[in-house]
Amino acid sequence: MSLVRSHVLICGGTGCTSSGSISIHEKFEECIKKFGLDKEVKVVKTGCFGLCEAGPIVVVYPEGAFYSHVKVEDIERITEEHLYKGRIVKDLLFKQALEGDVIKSVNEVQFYKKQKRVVLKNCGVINPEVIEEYIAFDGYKALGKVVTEMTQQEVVDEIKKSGLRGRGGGGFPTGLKWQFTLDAIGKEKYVACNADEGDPGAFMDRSVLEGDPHSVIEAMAIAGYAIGASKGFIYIRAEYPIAVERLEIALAQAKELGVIGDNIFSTDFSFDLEIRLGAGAFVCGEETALIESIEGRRGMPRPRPPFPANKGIFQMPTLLNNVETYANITQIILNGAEWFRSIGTEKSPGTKVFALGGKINNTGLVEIPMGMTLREVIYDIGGGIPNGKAFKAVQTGGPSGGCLTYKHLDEQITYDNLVRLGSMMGSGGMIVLDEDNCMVDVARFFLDFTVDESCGKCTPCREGTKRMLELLNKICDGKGEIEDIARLENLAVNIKDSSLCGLGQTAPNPVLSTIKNFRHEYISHIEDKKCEAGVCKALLKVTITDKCIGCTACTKVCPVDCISGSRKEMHVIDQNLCIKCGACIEKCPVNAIILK
Amino acid sequence: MKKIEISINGNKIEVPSNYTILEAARENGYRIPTLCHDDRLKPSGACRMCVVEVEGARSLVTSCSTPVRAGMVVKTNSDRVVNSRKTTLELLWADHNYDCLTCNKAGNCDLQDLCYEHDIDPLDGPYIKYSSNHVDKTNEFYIFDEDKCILCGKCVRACSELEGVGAITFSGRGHHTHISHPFEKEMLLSDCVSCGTCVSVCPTGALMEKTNAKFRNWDIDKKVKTTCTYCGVGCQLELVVHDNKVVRIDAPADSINKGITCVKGKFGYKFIDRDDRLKMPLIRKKGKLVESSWDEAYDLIASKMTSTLENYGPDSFAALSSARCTNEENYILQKLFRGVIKTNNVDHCARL
Amino acid sequence: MTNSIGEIENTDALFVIGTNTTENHPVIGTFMKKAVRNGAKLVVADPREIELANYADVYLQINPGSNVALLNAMMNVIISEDLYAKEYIESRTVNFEDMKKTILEFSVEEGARICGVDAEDIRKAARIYAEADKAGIYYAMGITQQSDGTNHVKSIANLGMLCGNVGIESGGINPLRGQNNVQGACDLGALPNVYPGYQKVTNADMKAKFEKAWNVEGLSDKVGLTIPKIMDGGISGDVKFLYIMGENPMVSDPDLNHIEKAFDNFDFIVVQDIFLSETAEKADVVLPAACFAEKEGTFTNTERRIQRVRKAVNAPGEAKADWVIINDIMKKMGYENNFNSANDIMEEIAMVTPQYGGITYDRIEKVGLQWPCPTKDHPGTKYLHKGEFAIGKGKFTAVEYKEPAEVVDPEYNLVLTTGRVLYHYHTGTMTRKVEGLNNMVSKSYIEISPLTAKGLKLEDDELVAISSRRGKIEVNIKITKRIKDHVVFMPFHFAEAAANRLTNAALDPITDIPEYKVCAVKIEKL
Amino acid sequence: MKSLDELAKIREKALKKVSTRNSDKKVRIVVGMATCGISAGARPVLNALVEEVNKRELVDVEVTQTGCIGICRLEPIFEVYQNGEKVTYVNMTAEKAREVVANHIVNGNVVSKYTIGAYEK
Repeated sequence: MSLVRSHVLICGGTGCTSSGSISIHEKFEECIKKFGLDKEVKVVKTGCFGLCEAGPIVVVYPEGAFYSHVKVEDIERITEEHLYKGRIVKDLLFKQALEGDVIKSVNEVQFYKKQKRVVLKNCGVINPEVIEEYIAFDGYKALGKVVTEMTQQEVVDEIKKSGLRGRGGGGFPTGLKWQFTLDAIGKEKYVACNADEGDPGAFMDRSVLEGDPHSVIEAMAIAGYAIGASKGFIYIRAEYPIAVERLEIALAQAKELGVIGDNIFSTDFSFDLEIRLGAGAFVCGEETALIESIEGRRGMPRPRPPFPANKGIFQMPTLLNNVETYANITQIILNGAEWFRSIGTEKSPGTKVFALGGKINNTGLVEIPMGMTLREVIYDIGGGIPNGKAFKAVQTGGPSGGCLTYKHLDEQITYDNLVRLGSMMGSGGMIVLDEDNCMVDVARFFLDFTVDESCGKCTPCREGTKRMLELLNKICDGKGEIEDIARLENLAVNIKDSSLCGLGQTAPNPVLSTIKNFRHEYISHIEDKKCEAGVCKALLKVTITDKCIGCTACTKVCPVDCISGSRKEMHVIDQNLCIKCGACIEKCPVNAIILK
Repeated sequence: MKKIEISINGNKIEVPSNYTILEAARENGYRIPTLCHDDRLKPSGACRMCVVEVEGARSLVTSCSTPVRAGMVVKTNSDRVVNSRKTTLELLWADHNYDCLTCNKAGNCDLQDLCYEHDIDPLDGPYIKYSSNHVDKTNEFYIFDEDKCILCGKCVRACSELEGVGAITFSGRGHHTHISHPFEKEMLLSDCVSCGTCVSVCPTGALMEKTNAKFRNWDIDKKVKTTCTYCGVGCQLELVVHDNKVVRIDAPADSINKGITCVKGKFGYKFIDRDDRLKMPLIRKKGKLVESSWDEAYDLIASKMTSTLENYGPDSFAALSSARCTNEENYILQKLFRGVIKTNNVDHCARL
Repeated sequence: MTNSIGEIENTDALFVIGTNTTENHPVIGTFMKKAVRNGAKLVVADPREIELANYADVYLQINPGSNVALLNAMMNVIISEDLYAKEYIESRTVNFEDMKKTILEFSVEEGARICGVDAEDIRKAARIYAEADKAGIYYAMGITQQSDGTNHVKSIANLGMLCGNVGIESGGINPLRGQNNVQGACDLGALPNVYPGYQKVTNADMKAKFEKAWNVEGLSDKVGLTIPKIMDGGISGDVKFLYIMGENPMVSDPDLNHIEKAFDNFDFIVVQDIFLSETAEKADVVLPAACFAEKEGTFTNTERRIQRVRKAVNAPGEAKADWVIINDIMKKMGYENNFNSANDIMEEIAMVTPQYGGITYDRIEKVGLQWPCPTKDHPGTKYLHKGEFAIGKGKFTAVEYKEPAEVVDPEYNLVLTTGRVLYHYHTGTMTRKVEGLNNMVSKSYIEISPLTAKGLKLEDDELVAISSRRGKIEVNIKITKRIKDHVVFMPFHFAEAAANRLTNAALDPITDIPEYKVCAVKIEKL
Repeated sequence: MKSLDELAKIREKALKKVSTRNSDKKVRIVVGMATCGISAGARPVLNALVEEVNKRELVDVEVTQTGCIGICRLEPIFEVYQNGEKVTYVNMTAEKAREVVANHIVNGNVVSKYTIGAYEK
């Protein structure tokens, strides 16, 4: 008979694993044994809790006590005080889980309270390596329902009714995609899952696969049934070793249990699933490039039409959705399209997971109902900008998206709104920028990424983005000409208009949106040779302020002898010679030398 | 095939419903420039030269890969299209070296022609020139010059789709993308069979035959279509002639070999003008073969034939005809021996 | 070929036997690979693991000379498993029962033993070929250059008809002809037994027909000598005068020591060629000929397509087109042809050759025509035997496996087989004079398996002596896993180390084709 | 997987193992587990409660612990929270705890004789 009265959930996501959750897990096992609690307390490794900034995270149930930044040294205390004696260790709790003396359970913390967890419902709740836990939370019920009670068209209709749109970027209606693939004729059909999450800073798909891999496996089987496919591929980047491992374990368990395999639920429906590892090229997130890669070729996009729904993997009709899209499917089947539509807005129903990053207090993964304003996400959930700095912009959609300003803070987050404002949903990156960020530099950062990640197939993307980057470098180096802005705009427009795939068609967005919203920064870089944010090194000067005490320490360290001045007098830097190495700044005993 | 109506540049035309926009346009006299297109290859949509405006489409579409749709409204020459093509060309040109003056491809180069047509200013670009200085000369028959490559991918596709060899591939990403061979091996060490199909399809001077022949493409006297002299496939070749010399062999696409050649057909022509070709009849005199006139040779043969015929009869003759010679020559040789000498001792090496 | 090159891409199965297509007919090789990419199944049988073997569903590394054993074993599978085309056999063929009996007496296991392959692989191959809707057989000299080559070909025909694959599109029995105009030379009477169009010299009607057409009397109705017999005639003294137009038997023919003896014995030799070949060096008169780029005419390719050859450049010096030379000689001998152009000759060909009856230069200006093309309005023939065989009913012939004429013994313990490499053509007269081609493969070599090499304690590239009962040469070895143990392969392009000094002149009794593909040799360390 | 029933059975079994993690429960039993409680014998009480709740598959019942409830002399103590009301049981033993689960939690009858009210009387 089980005596387990308490569960210690340790985050086993990539973020917390890299900050040491494995040794925390081991230490807990050790301490619990020491206190003789091993029959009463169960330690569970779960998926991501979302608040990666606070990791490693440990949550103790039934209280829902939320410990953050847990160190191995803390574990003995938590075991003795909390698990043995029943006293929550307040000073180790996540700071927002403690208001005055009142301890808030994990679900009451502000960060989680405003979220709506559909996709991430099991993340941080179940042990992803135990299929029974998934089943305990209604796992594989949707698949059972679909194959035993619904026709293919009914399944597709339900998805259509739900209004679910692709969570991978463009927001194409998922149900329609399913319908196209159901209607397409082919000797065979395939279901594929795009788990090649490539946006810098985005990791929602990884978290789902690490925390709830069965939700994707189940959804793919449902999709297979709906469109008439008996084979599926999950294309996942090899850089996600934990996700790959969990997925492999989950798939093996699903096959063992017979929810994947032949004659599922004693029906005619059989479905097999295969994991394909990608080498982590950003472009392989583009559907046709992904298909090429699954087929064993270099991941380069092919022209559309034909669309994958008609000619996908091995030229057969193929349904391709991303991880987050699939993670919604079981919920829609179980709770109904109406329930799904009740979340979010009319045209963008449901929730969206964002990877919140940049200059924000609570970095991490958040799942919000669509229609929430940017302000709510950034301030209520994200906890605002750290160190009292001023908000400058928020970048959504990763390298394909754009920068929005304070003017847009009260705009609702929906697919169409973001596009209207010159950005996009993308896969869900959300990076907050403050006054210390230079917008030209931000544009350059994203472009640098796309230049590297362009597959090199089509001319505008391969050559054009490179040339745009050159122009941005020129501006950041203080060598910009005012015509360069027009050159950038012309290149941007043509690259968008004539590139082969979505990568190229959206690559200029960060540049266009920063030119649109922060043109003055470009102009001040070009005309005044100034970078207000103090980021572009070439535009900064090392100057000695009147705090100088004339100690001559700086003159001795300057490698190019560009500082002059007599003892006890204020020193001067010859700007023509200065190489901005910063040695003098470090040496100055009174912080009189600054870079501005 | 069912016909459908579409409109190109305001004119309504009827085309088969399985056509691409490019096919529809070309068949009806609308020129759309291309660099990476080849009728024999699957459309790749890489170069973006063939973009056109289609009403209702968010961005420009490549005419080479987009099928026509009933009622489609296409513009092939709007400002938007022309501006896009020009930008594409500027970008390609910016990454191409400047040696048109001495390049053997000059006058036969698609990039050169299109830059000329679109008024690309060769020197006034705002961009930095890069050079890989990488030239692969390891193949016996041709060189690959990376700085002239526009990455249209025709060689890659031809090698795999037409030749089934797959010796050429793309390597690297982004601006570092380049044409290479699997595992970045040199051409000679790859699976390359030197068929030269890549050379035939290259639109620029990136893949060019190694040749000592000095000629400019505009000085070519003629191109003569003929049948290959090697194996029994009967590939159709075009002998490119300059100054009474075969200087190159092209392969016309509208033939049984579909423009494909093998190494012998494409490059095995240099025996034609070798110095050690036989130029005069030779007669053995005192054990040595010495030059003679035709008359002397003919007279000797005729007299020897007559005397042998008289002394030993027709069946003391034998003739070896040739699987290398033409039908006409085989016919006339057997006619000589059957009809004039009256022997059936005529054979050739059909069995070898 | 019964069928066309263009049909290869659309076939459902290819059975490739005795042809290293990608090296010897590279462009056809590419179409075969395309067929495989299009989904066709591929069966390859060859003693060497040729490139196509990499793409094969079943690859059978058979012993040289064992084709008939393989074909009979496959037919045994097809008949035993009831996979044959009953209706087709019933309506279009004769003599099936006879052949069936022979086949069923020959077990698959026996076939597997003779071929040195797995019986299960033979079954797989047979099923692939028999179960395909349209399946083509492609073969070359690996089938014909055997001492019973005629039987090998008949056996292939048996297999084709057994599965109803002859007379259909993308099927057929397709010998790949090795030389640019070997088909045309045969078509136009360069054979000792037939006039142009395979009209028998022994047939009185034909004799009369040609006497009339040529305006001569007294044509011979006696079948002439084949090359091997001509050489024998040289040695015996029966043949005095040898006229050679564009051939190089001094490298290409088997048992060269024997050939050399014959050449030394001929009374008078005339050679027309473009280079001073090994054969020309033996001649009394050498006449300089124009090459393909210097003359007008036609070639007939392996799919029976007559295509134009056109003059692009002038011949060097005083060299003349071969037909001009012969025409001149005929004139000297008192016969006036009235041929002023190659076109004039073609007009006469069309008149006397039924298959070429519809051929004119005008009609083949753009694309060639495939014979039979009997009349000026006939569109040519894409594939043969449609609906009915040319001879009426297709005849099955019971063929039994026969050992090669020469088998290994304790002294000559290796089997030598010969062939071509990609970069050279035939005796190398042209290709070895093209720098790039010669650089790719500049000297002869002998392919040997690692195991065989190890047994002889040989290192890669080591110079060895290789000898047969007829001759001995020295050549470097090339160790490769692609060749079967105890089998060695040599290209025959290289006069200085001519493989044909070793080969056996054992002839097929009907065609006099020598057994180039099998002879017994030994290798000695130097 | 053969049928929905089979799945349901797996689910039922698994649910018991994870119900601890559901914090929206209707009934909370809080056991005082400070040093005083433990030394007075709170641990067997706690274990008995957990065992009993599990045995009876009471998925809506949460058994949890707390520190000192403040009436050390009456330890072991536990409190039952339900519908906003609190009942405090004192001087508990494992047997008494099982009785409370059976009568109070399952049948809804407060076991008055063990409550702090009864004791104080």
